[in-house]
Amino acid sequence: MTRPPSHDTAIAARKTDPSRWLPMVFIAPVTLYLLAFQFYPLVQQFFLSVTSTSLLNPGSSTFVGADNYRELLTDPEFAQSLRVTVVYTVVCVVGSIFLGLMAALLLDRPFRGRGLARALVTVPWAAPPVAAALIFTWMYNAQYGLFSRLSQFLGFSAGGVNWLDEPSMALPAILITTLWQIFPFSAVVILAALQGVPSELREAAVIDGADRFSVFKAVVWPTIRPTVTLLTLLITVWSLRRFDVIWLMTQGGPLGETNTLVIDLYRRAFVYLDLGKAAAVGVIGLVIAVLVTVIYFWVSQRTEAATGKR
Amino acid sequence: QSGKTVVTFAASHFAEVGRGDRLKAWVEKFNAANPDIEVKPVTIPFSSFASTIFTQLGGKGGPDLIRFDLPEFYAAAASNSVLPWDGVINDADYKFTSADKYLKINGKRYGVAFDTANYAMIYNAALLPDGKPPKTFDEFLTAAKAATKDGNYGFAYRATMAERGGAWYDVTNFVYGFGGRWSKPDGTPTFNSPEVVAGIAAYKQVYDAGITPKGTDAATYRRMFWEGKIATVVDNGGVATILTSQGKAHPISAAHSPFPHREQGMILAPITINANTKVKDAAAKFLRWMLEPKNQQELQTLLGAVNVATIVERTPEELKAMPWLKAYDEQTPYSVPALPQGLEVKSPEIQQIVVQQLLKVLQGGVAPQVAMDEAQRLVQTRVLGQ
Amino acid sequence: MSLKLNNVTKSFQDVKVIDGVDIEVGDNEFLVLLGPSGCGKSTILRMIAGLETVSGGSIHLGGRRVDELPPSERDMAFVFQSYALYPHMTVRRNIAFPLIMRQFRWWYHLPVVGGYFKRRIENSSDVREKVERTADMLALTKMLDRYPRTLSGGQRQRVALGRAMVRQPSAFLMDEPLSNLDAKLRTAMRAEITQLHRDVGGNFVYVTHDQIEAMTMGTRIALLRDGKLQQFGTPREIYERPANTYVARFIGTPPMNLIEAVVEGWAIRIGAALLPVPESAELPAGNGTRVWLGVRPGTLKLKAGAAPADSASLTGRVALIEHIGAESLVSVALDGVQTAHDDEGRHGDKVMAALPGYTDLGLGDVVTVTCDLSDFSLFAHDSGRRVGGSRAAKH
Amino acid sequence: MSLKLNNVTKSFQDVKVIDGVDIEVGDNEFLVLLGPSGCGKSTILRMIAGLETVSGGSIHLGGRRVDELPPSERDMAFVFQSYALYPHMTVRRNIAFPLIMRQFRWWYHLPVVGGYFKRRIENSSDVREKVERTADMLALTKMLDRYPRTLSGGQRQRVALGRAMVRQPSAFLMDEPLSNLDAKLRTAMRAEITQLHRDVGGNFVYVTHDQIEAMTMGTRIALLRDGKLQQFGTPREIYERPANTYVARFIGTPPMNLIEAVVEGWAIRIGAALLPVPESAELPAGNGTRVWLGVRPGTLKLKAGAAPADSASLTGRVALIEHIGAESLVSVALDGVQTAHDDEGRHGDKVMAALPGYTDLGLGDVVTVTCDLSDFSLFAHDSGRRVGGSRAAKH
Amino acid sequence: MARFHPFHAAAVLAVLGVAVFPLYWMFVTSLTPSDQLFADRPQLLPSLAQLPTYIEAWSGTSLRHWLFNSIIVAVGTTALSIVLAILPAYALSRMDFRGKLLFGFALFLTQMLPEAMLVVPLYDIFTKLSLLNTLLGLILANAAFTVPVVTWILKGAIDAVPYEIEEAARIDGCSRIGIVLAVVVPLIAPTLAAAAVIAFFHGWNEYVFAQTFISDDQWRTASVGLASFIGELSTPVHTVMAVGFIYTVPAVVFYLFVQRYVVAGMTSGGVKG
Ligand SMILES: Nc1ncnc2c1ncn2[C@@H]1O[C@H](COP(=O)(O)OP(=O)(O)OP(=O)(O)O)[C@@H](O)[C@H]1O
Ligand SMILES: Nc1ncnc2c1ncn2[C@@H]1O[C@H](COP(=O)(O)OP(=O)(O)OP(=O)(O)O)[C@@H](O)[C@H]1O
Ligand SMILES: [Mg+2]
Ligand SMILES: [Mg+2]
Repeated sequence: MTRPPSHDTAIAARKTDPSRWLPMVFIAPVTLYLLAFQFYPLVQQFFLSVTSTSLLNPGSSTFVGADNYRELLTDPEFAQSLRVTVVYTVVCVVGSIFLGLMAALLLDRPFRGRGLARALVTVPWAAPPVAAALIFTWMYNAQYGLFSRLSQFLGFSAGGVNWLDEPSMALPAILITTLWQIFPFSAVVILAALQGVPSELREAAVIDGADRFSVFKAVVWPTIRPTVTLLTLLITVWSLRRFDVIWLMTQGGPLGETNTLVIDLYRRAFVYLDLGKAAAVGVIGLVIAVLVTVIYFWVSQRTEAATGKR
Repeated sequence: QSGKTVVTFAASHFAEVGRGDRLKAWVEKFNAANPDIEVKPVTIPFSSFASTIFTQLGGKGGPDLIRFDLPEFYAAAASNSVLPWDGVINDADYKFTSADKYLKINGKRYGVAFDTANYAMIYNAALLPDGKPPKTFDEFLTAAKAATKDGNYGFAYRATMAERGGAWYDVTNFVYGFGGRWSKPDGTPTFNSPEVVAGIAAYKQVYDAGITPKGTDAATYRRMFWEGKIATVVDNGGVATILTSQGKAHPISAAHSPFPHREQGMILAPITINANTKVKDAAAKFLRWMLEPKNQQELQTLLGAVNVATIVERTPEELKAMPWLKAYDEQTPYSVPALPQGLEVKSPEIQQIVVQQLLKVLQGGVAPQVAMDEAQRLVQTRVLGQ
Repeated sequence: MSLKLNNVTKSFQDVKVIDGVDIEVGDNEFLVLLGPSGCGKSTILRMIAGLETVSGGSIHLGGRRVDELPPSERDMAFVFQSYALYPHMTVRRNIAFPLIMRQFRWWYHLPVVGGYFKRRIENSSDVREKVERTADMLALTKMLDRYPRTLSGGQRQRVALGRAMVRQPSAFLMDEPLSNLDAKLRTAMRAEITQLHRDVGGNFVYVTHDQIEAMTMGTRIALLRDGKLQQFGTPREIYERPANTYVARFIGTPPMNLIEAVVEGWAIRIGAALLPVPESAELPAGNGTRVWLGVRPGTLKLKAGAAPADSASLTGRVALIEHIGAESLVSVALDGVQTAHDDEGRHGDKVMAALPGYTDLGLGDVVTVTCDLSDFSLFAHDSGRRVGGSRAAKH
Repeated sequence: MSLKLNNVTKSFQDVKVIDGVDIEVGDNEFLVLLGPSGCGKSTILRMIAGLETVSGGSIHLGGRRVDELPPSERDMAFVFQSYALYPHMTVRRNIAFPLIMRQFRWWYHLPVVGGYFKRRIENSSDVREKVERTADMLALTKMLDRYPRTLSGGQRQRVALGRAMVRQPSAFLMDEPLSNLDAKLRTAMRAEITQLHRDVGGNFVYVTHDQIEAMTMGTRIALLRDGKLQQFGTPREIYERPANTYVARFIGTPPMNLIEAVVEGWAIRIGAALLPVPESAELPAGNGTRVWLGVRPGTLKLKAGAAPADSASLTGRVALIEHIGAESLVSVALDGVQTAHDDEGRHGDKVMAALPGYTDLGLGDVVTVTCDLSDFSLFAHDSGRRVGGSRAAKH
Repeated sequence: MARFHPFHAAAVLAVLGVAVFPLYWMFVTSLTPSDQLFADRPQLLPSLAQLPTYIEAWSGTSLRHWLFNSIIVAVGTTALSIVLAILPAYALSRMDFRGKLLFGFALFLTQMLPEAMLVVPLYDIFTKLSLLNTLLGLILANAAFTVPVVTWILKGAIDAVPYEIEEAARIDGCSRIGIVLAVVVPLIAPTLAAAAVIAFFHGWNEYVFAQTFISDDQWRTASVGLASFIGELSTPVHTVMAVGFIYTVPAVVFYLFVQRYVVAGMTSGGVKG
């Protein structure tokens, strides 16, 4: 068990103490690197979002103020894409964390061939999105796809359903593909976190008469909770910006049922060549992501405070 | 090596399995003949060709020579991302095909056709009653219905957002075939004109007739055709070339599309010079080499059932190997670019709107007239800002 | 319930750390496991609890074989040597945890409902009272709402103890539960544990390094060495009739002196001295047998000046003096006499005497050493087995 | 190098856990910190090491103020109460780590190269030899290539000790380094640490709960309670002249008896008995002063039968008998006399006597208790401060 | 206590089935004769007669070359992200400094930018730094995305390392960097392995940058190579599926390689309490 140094820790700032500048040294390389490769584009995105700019000519743009935003916010398709994005994100987060957690717990227990099993579970994540989109599109095919054949075989539907073509089925189909692709990510990260659960605590809980699920809640969950919270945030943010699978499988169709913010953004930027409007979509997405992140920080600070850490 | 001027040349063909290699070999001939210049093919997958090139153009880079599709060509030309061909060639020296007129904007040439392709109906005679191609739309429907059995389908086309670009060409063929045009030559949109609505309605009729493998993408249904499971498709010469090589549907046949009017869309892919190029002269040299009759001849042969910039007669061997070429070549006078005339620069947004409305007709049960009225309205307000 | 270990063996990889241990204690016994560091005490405890499988042999509790049962079905409380506190729970929750678990129903796992019920159990007067009584007993009342990481070592150990003591299981297993406590608190805790044993009964198995704990709390002691049982008996037996030199020197501080000697009739010869043996004692058969004479430091008396020749006393020189509280420990180098200093067989010439109060002897002083043979043991010179000595006094 | 704590204070959040502690020891002293669990011993050690800032006051080592220096510049070795071993390193690496660090160059951090050089230092004859000598001393030789998680509690503790002992720092700080060892090993380790102190010198600061360790190893003892220094002096001073009733009862097992008494001239009255005081003793001024008479259990003698009236002895009844090894502890309930049982002021009527060997007394027997006032202390009845007693014998 | 539990075994098989099946299906599809693809009932087993598809995919294309480039990019991304992330992760977990919250927050901000928005300005930067058409450029662009994730994941793991062990190292004369490298890093090995997998897979699968910044065939990566099979007019399904299948294998092998660090009990036995 760790005893953190008290808040006025031995590394508190003093003139002679490297703790004043050492953290800066630690974060400096990353900061510089990211300033160049991420923040500069980020700032530029803000700038672009108040201009009218063509992709083919980003150098010359005209300032249009909030026009881009105004147009977006009155656009019913944009509203739809917001709705789709929220549904998509929520299902991705809940589903992939649940599946990842289950898989991680299963693979954490020792059994023969565990190493191989752990590697096999990463397969979906390792598969290139292009390949995943191809194979799933094929599996969703109304005539020859496995899903249709299975549901025909089971007698659910006589004729085949083209999942990607059916407005009510397209989003679930995309979600299944996405979940398949990303649950190994949660699984791998949670599996790593599970290794930090002290075996003696498990033993203590078992001795105290806890059943399996209670052991999980009393010992395992508290240890991995910070990781799961972090995962929630990461998957949320990533789901907000996931592009390839959706683009390759539906391009946002049918009838905009899978038209997420990023698909919308991409279309505006690369099909309509309207970089300014695309940037505005990006900024709105960013605002959503920032809100989620702020909630995350708030929650994690609060739990840290509640358990007396720092 | 070091003294060579490198000219990069991007075309989505280069990524294709069969034609790509032949095309590269053709380019090599130029390199062999010009020791001081090296034309380097740049492979960019078709699916991201436009976005990649545009990003590079916007970043003041990109390949020196670019084979665009028509919509991208207009966008690039409109933003001066490609150079006008002043002094590159002398128009009078060449016998251009009729499609060449679409490549001049305000009288200035921005490219020449690298390849053009017409649309016609490819059919598998074995699946059609008495092996004859239908001539009228009604005949077509009857024949296709009759062919739809035992896991075979009478017809196939695209009807998903995921293939927005392809669906646009398919629906354009229907609209043109029913006498419609997307716009008047002056750029006035006519999306809800009776002829266009009739084309859309026909599209829907086919959809509802249950004669197509719904939702199956083009790559798959073309393969199905090849496997002898599809009776007819309306597709361009390039596709026909690919389908002809072997497969169960071999030999294929072609006839003009079974629509009331002969007009169909066309593929028109110009080659252009990047405005950011630093080797314009070397690029021009390659272009002139390309337009030499011998090289045009070779290019047309290696690309298959397409035409190139200049008029090149088919050789007897070609016609013998591919008798259906005739149907395609006969289509040339009736080929119209698939873009709304006068609105070419806006075509991506227009395509999006139209295909979206089309899908509403097909899947959402919206009446063709209502949907196209909406399309007209959206184009006018959102795209043209009227 | 009786506890029986039947030829229990445990190997980690190829190393046998427990080697055929047989222990059997009746109901309500307080078994103490003693032995040097690394001898396998914790391993035995963990096997009894079911935290470690047995590699061989069997364990029975109340006549039922338990070694194949999972820990949760054995109903035991365990104080871990390394505490194993739940870091994210307050001291209160840590202590209450086993009680909550006992009243647990599966549907408490339901998200919101479960939290409510758990808090209700925790706040039920019964649990509250138990937790607070335990905390009070362990002087933890002021720390009930703190987290383990803000506690001192001894406080953590007490929480670990509290978590076990709050329950009423069929067996208590405690692994050095008092090692980090000060003498006063330890005395108090000792009394509390003894009291607990008296009140709730059940089997206690207790690992300790503290001889006072072993002697005062245990009704049975099992002394181990390198995974092998050396002696199993009451504290008194072990102290007074150690089974071998190892046990003899392990129990008692300072350890028993082992002096090389020869049995001569009804007397024992050490170098030049001949010590008469009380009638009540047992001696090995055979005149002239070489033995180790074991005498506790407390039975040796020192007098300034050399012993007269041919007396029953030995002469030596003071080699070291330590004052500890009420006693002085004096190490004396004997003239011409061999002693055994350790079980590895390294020999020396020193014996240790424990004298009450402060001694006036100085380093290097010549002294006479007198042995009181009312309490002694004899061990075979070769095997170290006990072969004779004073009979246990009857009490 | 001298070590000086000057009015050192430490608060965690708002709680003061160390309250103005002043300690000053000269060069080569062996300072033992004693006190009940949670009194702040570890905290003081951690402040000396620089692992915890001081909230007030200052710490000086060899005249230099060190409390602002980071730990790495203080050159101290630390044995953690919780061991704090490197779980990913073998025992050998764990012990060698400080030595490797001393020869460390920054570029050893480079992945492969660094590993090579680290192994080279580890395998250099100098380091190898040091590590193996240390391991041998701690009986860890056989475990050198194992990882901490496969060690028993005591073995881990020895590794923690080895990591400190392998170095030659300017100060050794040890937090209960022997708590998990058996008596025999502990005795041996005690000797090793004392030897180390003698050999390398430097300051030792040692936390222990074991009075024998404190008494035999320390040259100075600081006794703390609730973060306040109770007494600072040599072991002898603390044992013989405890500064207050708390110290008196904290040191010595069983603890000193405190009997309510009144000073009457040059004698002390306890109930009906009047005990004459040796001339050499000190008594508080004022006749009739109420005091606590402190006498150690070992100085009490018991005799069967009641004491004659008006004698210098007390009468009582045997309440409890415990046999521990060479001694018997007998608790006697005195007739009409108050005793102090704990520092919270709860009173009782029992005194504890430690008798050598097995006693023949039985529970409930009436006995006469005689005090030997050659060694006693008097404490003020209200404050508990020492106000008199026997003078320390001169040695 | 590794007893065989039928329920557990069934659950593991189910999870593996879900995970692996689509890829298996890809494999089957790549080995199904073209006419069988549209047969009435699907073929559930690959027909080995079609194995030449793989030989063709392997030797008839530049696949080998692409894979090699992808490995360089993925390994480079992994190495760079981990090297850059460890110190800030440690600082976030263990040090107090001004702007810590902001720094941590800013790291997240970088995760929210769609690549589509990044690629335009980055192209500009890359042109200026002459990073176009270099694998180094790709590594830099990819790592910029993975470094923040890796930082946060490592931070979480470092939070769980007992303070005492670090304190012991400080006492033993270890510098701050030394503590990080010699003590903390080995203790968070499981998470480090997970982080390596995250970075590797990202570098392995990244498409947009690889497409836009590389125009020279010599430096093309496998993700672009795979996409390039999807043609305007036709797609060679068997080849694409075969290449996709082959493409997945090295990433899984990489996981097999690092997963020996995903072992329990890294920190056990260190401290008591
Ligand atoms: N981080 C912390 N926050 C709050 N209180 C603390 C913290 N660390 C220690 N304490 C408290 O400070 C007091 C002194 O702790 P310390 O560890 O110094 O005790 P100790 O004398 O070493 O006790 P022990 O003998 O039990 O190890 C204890 O009461 C403890 O609860
Ligand atoms: N997981 C393991 N792998 C290998 N050896 C082990 C393992 N656990 C314990 N041992 C060894 O088994 C022996 C017995 O260990 P155990 O913990 O039972 O000792 P112990 O008697 O409790 O000692 P201590 O008094 O020091 O706690 C020790 O020598 C130890 O090194
Ligand atoms: Mg143990
Ligand atoms: Mg402590």
